Amino acid sequence: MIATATRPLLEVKDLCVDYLTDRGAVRAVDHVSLEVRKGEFLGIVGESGCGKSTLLFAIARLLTPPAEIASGDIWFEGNDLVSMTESELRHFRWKQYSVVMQSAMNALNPVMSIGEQLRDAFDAHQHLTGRQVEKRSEELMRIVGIDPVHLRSYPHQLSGGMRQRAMIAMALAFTPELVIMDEPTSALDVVAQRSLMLKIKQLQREFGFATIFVTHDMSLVSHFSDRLAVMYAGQVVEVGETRQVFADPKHPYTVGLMRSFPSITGALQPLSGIPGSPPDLARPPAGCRFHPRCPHVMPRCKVEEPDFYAREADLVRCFLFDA
Amino acid sequence: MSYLVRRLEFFFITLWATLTMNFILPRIMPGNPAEAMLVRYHGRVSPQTIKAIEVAFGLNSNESIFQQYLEYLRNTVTGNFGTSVTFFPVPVGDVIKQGLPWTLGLVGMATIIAFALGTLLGMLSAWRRGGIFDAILPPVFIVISAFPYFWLGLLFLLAFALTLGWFPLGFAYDLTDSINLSWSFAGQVLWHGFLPALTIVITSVGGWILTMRNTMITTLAEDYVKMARAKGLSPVRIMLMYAGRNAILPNLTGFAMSLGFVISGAILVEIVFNYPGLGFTLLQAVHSEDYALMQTLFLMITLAVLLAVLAADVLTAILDPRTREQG
Amino acid sequence: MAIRVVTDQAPIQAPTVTGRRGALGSVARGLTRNRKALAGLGVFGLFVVVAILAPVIAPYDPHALQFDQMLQPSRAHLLGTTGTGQDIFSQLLFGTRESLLIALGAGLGATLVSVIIGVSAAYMGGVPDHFLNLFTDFFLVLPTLPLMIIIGTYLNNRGLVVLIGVIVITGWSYGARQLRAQALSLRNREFLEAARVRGERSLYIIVFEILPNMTSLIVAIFFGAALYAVLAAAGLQFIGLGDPNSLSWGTMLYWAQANGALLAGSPVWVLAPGLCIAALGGAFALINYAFDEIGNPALRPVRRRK
Amino acid sequence: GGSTGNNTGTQKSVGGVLTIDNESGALWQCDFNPYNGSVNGQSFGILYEPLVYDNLLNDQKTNWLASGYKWSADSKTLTFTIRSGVKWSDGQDFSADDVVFSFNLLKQFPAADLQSDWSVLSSVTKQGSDQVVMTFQQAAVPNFYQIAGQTAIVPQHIWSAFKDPASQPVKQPVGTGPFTMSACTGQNIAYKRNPSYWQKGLPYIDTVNYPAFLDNDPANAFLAAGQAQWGGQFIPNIDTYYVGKDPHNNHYWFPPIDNINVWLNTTVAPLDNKAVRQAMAYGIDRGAVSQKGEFGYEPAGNQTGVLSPTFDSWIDKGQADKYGYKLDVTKAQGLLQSAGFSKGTDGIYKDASGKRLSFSIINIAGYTDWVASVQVIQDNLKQVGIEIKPVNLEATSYFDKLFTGNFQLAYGSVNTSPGPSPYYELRNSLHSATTASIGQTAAGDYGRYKNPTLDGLFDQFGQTTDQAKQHNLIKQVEAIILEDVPIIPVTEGVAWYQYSTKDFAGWPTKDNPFAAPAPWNLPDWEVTLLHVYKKS
Amino acid sequence: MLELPVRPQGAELIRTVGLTRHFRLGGFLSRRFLHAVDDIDLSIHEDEIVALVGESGSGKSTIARLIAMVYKPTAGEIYHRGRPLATVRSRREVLEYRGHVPMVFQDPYGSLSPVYRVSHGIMRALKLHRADLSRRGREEEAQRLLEAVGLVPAVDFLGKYPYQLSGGQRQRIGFAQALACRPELILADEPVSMLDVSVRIGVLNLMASLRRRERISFLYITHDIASARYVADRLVVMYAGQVAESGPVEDVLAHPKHPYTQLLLSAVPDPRAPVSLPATGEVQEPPRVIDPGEGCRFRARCPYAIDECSRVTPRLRLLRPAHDAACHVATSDLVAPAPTERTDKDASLR
Ligand SMILES: Nc1ncnc2c1ncn2[C@@H]1O[C@H](COP(=O)(O)OP(=O)(O)OP(=O)(O)O)[C@@H](O)[C@H]1O
Ligand SMILES: Nc1ncnc2c1ncn2[C@@H]1O[C@H](COP(=O)(O)OP(=O)(O)OP(=O)(O)O)[C@@H](O)[C@H]1O
Ligand SMILES: [Mg+2]
Ligand SMILES: [Mg+2]
Repeated sequence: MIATATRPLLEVKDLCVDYLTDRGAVRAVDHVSLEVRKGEFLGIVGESGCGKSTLLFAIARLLTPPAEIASGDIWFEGNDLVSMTESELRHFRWKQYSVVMQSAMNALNPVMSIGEQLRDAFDAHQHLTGRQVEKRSEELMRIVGIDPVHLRSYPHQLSGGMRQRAMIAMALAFTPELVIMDEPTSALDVVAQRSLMLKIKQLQREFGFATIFVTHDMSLVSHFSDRLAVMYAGQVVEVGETRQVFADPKHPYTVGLMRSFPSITGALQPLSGIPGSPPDLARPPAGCRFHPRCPHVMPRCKVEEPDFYAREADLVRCFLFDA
Repeated sequence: MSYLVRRLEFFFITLWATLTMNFILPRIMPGNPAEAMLVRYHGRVSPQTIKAIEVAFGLNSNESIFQQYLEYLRNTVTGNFGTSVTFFPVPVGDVIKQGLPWTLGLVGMATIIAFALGTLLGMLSAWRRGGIFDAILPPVFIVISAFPYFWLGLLFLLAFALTLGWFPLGFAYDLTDSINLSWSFAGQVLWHGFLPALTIVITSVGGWILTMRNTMITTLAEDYVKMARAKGLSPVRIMLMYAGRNAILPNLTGFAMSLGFVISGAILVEIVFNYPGLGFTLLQAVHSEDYALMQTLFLMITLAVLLAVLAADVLTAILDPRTREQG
Repeated sequence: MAIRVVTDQAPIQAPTVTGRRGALGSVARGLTRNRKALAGLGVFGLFVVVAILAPVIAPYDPHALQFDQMLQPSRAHLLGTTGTGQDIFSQLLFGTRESLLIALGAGLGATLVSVIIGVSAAYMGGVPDHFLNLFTDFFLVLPTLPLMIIIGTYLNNRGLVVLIGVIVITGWSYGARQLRAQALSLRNREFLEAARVRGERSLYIIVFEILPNMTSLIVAIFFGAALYAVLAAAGLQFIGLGDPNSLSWGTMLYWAQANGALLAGSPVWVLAPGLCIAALGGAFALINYAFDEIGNPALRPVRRRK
Repeated sequence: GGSTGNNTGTQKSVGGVLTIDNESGALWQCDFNPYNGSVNGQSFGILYEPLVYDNLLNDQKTNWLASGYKWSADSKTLTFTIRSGVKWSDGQDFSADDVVFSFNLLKQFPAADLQSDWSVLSSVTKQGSDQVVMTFQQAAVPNFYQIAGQTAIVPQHIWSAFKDPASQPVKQPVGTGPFTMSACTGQNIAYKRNPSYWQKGLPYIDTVNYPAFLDNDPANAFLAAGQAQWGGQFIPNIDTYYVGKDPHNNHYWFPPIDNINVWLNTTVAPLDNKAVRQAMAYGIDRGAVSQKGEFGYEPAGNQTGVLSPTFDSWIDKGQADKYGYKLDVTKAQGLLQSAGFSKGTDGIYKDASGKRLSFSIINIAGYTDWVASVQVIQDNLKQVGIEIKPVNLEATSYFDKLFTGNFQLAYGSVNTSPGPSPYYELRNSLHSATTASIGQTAAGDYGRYKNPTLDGLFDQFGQTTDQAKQHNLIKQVEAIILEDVPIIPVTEGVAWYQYSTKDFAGWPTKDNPFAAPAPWNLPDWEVTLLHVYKKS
Repeated sequence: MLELPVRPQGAELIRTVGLTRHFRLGGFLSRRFLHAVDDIDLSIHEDEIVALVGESGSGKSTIARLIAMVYKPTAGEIYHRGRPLATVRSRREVLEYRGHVPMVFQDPYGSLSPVYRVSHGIMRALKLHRADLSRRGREEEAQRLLEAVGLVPAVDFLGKYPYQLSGGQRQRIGFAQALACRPELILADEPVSMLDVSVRIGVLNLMASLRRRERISFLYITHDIASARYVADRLVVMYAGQVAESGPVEDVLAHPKHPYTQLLLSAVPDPRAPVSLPATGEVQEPPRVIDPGEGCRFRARCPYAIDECSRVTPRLRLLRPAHDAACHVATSDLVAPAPTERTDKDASLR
């Protein structure tokens, strides 16, 4: 563990989330432990279906049936989010932490104007006059770089990038400590994506909130995140400084990932990717979940589940690093 | 506004098609109204008289069918629906005027109550997904909705009117009273309308519960509902403004369209409960081949449904900003 | 009349998980796994058995006028006798045949028409779609019972075929609309485009690529139409637009009503066929209800950890 | 004053609200035009009266608006003396002018002439101050019933302004009747006692309510629940349903008023064969049809064609017994065999060419009792070896087929008013003057039966006022019907009539048939309403 | 780097001339048209992989569909080995063409019918395009094809339903179907965009190997420039229904001439590139081209826009060997001495 002087803002311990289905429980998040420090940008990457969104929603306590937290703790500024009731959470939400979702088209209520949706958030937590709400809304819109006239617009009248910005404006309404983002840019094309990422980064520097940023785009986080967690089949397999992870990936899966995407610069080199395909979470392989695809598989990998092992500043879930 | 323009197109085309069908259908029916009149007169009219009546009706007109069609369209537009054979010599307009308020009142109120109730129950049922309420209510009402209207009406009549005597045996208000604006009269109307309305509500509420429940469940899974929860909004506000408002939108037009079905059912209810509405009049018009009355009734009913659809469309346009601009 | 709710919502998607036996197999599996569907199928199956075995289990000839009139239920006449001295129980058993025939016949007919119109509208797109859609909506808003009465009288024939025909004419539009919506959503699915690019003919694509993917919806529409047919036929027969000499539950109700059975102290005569209609209708409604869950997994009952 | 048979001396108080219970099948249109066939049931009698009341059940004639009448010797002129002292309900005096006006109005507007008075009349004129002379194209004694008994007299001072009396809506009726219309809504008409009615002291009842019932069932329920006192419709299982509810006070009486027949199209082979017709007449169990099809309420008919018991005095019992038409399978089969038919393997007889004795029978689908009756007939004839296939039609196409002769067998009655003696119905059913060739509309005699002897008998009847001679003529008619079987009367249509003696007395009964008792017997219902009084 | 190795070109398979496709917006009475593809000249040669990149909605798929004869062009013509497609009419000829130019789709989940075994599509393709094969022969051929795309044991795979396969496996089935037709050119419309990173590269490698082994050309549609670079020979950059730039991949990447290409390249995050976070200003959305007038469609977003850009639609100009761009502002390197090293991209602009 990376020891820090101050307590982390968010601490996730051994979190497990199950989907209860006809064919039994699917463990979509399996003993995940994470921490997020104040003002930090934590990237979480992993292939689709590896449980990233589930993890995020579990942290935000937004899971709905059939998903449910099976075990584990989530400590946020010293409060245990897991044991809180809905009504206790209500006062916590948005003021302390807010959420930005993948597709703003779906995350914004299509029948309410942006302004109304902002007002809803204010009304739920603060007693402000109409005038105050308006002023604050306009201010927020300017912060994220949208003309405040769009407060009166409905979501469908805005472009994808503007919607995402409006979402971010909403998320910053109370300048929370933590903003949780689930692939906020994946619906945008590269140019818009780039512009939005820059904005997020700039706002983060300005307001000092911490961010959990989920994506499956390795390249994207490489430039923006401070620390990186790599997920595979419901588990975090490697956590570390982004720079470090990219420069020297340790888990065989991470190594494979690094070899999976071509680049537009540098020499052209043949890439191999990772043979095989990600496991079905309803029937995960025994032992290490990566072992069927792992080039370094050992007999022990097939029966035993690896734990986290520290190597340099990183944590790796692989027996290769079991000292 | 192209959404409303398209709906208006639908409105007028349907109206025109109905008018035309109205014109064609009775004309290809066998028999003629004078013969039909015999039935009305319990056969106690001499054939000579029938001949005379035929002439009086202008039935043996020898205008071309196209001329007749134009004439018909013109008359309809100017509100001249002709004379009823069944209720000779009463103008069709008067026959309809007499029954319309009752049918509209009964069917309209019952349908709106059913829709409102069903929507509310469906909403709650989806909101409390998996609760006892949700486990019992929808299936029970779904099964009830498969009951024949008229049969349920008969049972109610037997149980609550005939055996227990809680409700009257029929009519829209006390027999000897005349229509007036007083509380006691309003009370009578409610008392008389209760059983027929109950029949309609009970058999139609299930459909709304299910539709609303299903759309609501789909809506509840939407990100914006999750987002609303994340924002820490109060559950009531989420249920009504975020999930409910979006879930109800697609049902509005469906609701209006289904009015046609309800009106259809009302015919049977009116017969069972001896309720003085249009439904029964229509059946009679058909039996006596009363072209004019039949056409106008069918037109009225379709128009009522179409207007309701149009109203629902306008409401949808008001409630859903997306429809206002695009297609 | 049943209220059938029409929504503009995108309909349920084609099943994402398909069993080994292909389209129909998956529908069958979905049905047998759903408790509501099982209950519905059970009742439906019971009626089918009764219809087939009617001559074997019925104690008397349902047409024979040989008994005393309006007998109360007894050992000899489980449900009593009619106003003309026929055995009600035997009539009920034999009546199952025609009632089922109407339900299934009209259900099939309406489904067929809605498939043809709905799918071709969606597949053709453009102007034909616009008009077919208008046509469908037109039939959807027309008040059906009046229309049925008018058509029924016009045809001036009270035979079974006419009754079924009338129900089909007034009952196809709802399914067509649903099918069109789903076919539209399928239209842009890439496997159809793949088939087109592969060089398949349109008819092949419609019949072998689109339809199998809508099996679940088509079956659902069939049961919906059957439910509608049961109620519509009962309504028509009740007001005397059926063939009074035929033997079905609706006609039984008509006779019971004509004889004032309910008030004349023979409520069983009204109750029994009414209950059968309600039970068959309820069975179809349940199956239909279950299809919502089969087609849309999101609607399935939520499980809770014990 | 007219005697209305108030034979009891007890003082009858004036007052009470009586409710009529009669399926009208429609809401009231509040039109009180007695010359409009679809609404005259709400005005003729109670509001507008005839010249003479002629009891449908027994031909008892009571002077009404006429205080007397007289036939000329050749039965071609009829002179009425008009009653004086009668006032219209608006206070104006009633006079012979009104009578002349009314009849000439009908001449001018044939659509209003519901009884076809002018098919026999040639003129109606006033004579002196209070006499009206009617001349006829030919001897027309039986037409007295229509002209004097069934034609309403309307006030000239109001009706002379009407453009088309047949279709003129009359919202504020003015008549001479015992009641005036006081309020009308779609669901109820309220009639109030006319205090200046010409029969002093009458009526007893203060208010009559006439609700509109769309269908039989609610009407029956209403009656059974005691909410109405005077019913006029078919009630299934009436003994439990109605009488059982209050055995002491609830009563019914169903006097027969017409025949319900199997019409045989005599132009269709082998129905032109007398033996086949006779075999069929022997093959029908009229008692069973009456029991099963009509709950026994409509009694079995008899092959003389004369209603029993209504017109029992006209029946030639001897002859009827000689033929003894009742279910007799052997006799029926014997008749067929001797006529050259033989029984096929399917149990149905065929002629020499192998053509089966199989007929379709048209019927009205909406008349459930008829449909049931035909089922019984079908059952009966099957035993004999004749196949009957019911074709249940919409009323209009049924009539179309019936009138134009486009049928083999038909079930039903003749579509003209019954009259106070067997003459009316039998003439309309069998006189060749009422028939037409196939494809043309026949006014009666739908079976296209032609028999000059029979026609002659009817014609003679029309010329005589001598009762004995009339009876004799009808007996000859009966003989022909018995032998030739041009129609097969199966059951007898009745006047449905239920009444409650809980609050009201003075009802017509079997023993005191002072009027045809159904509320829809026009104008007899007026007479009933004049007799009935509230019990104190 | 003018002397970049330009692959020796084979015969021309497909050539489009002024290819245009418009879509009517709204009802059938509407007079508004969406210009999905406008005036495209494009050629694909034997044994060549052409990558078509551009943002969403720029008309990439529409081009593929036009070539695949799914849409009819509004204007312009497509030539297949010199023969205009408009003259390919009879069912036999159309089938033959379809056999030569099959298509592989983006969505491995959507492009296989869920109700049929995966063999269905392959067998149908064989039946339609390989009339010579018997039933038995078709089965053997299907197995061979699955082996060719790396699905072994082939027999097992043929009997499976799509839901039993992973995304990468499904996409390989898609390629096997295309191969069943004996193609000259496969139109691959974003064949990997919905695959997981770790499987994606395997499919790209499959394309490369098919070209190598079976000498099949590809039109590879993507918006991932890096993957285009990985497999393609030539790169065509589209913007708003038109070709902005086209040329040998490495040359375009090294010397982007069109400002849009430059913007695109600068936005691609590359973990292997040095981290720099230049604050690019506000970026507008790409336009939906509804009834456009004359003028460059990129001008609103272009930092270098000049007057002419709003008046005249730029045409493709040859600016470097085999490398053209449609920009009024970009300068040609053909006459001027080429920059010695890959340097500041703005250098190529005035
Ligand atoms: N309702 C559900 N029932 C059963 N399993 C589910 C359900 N929802 C998700 N899952 C499973 O949970 C796992 C994790 O899903 P999740 O959405 O968290 O993945 P993700 O990493 O966010 O993927 P993506 O990158 O596609 O967003 C998936 O394998 C999925 O199959
Ligand atoms: N059949 C169609 N009808 C109407 N518009 C269409 C149709 N097909 C494509 N379009 C429109 O044409 C434009 C170009 O679409 P196209 O699919 O070719 O883009 P693309 O570059 O493939 O985008 P993506 O990367 O999202 O696949 C889009 O605006 C699209 O909405
Ligand atoms: Mg996710
Ligand atoms: Mg595309």
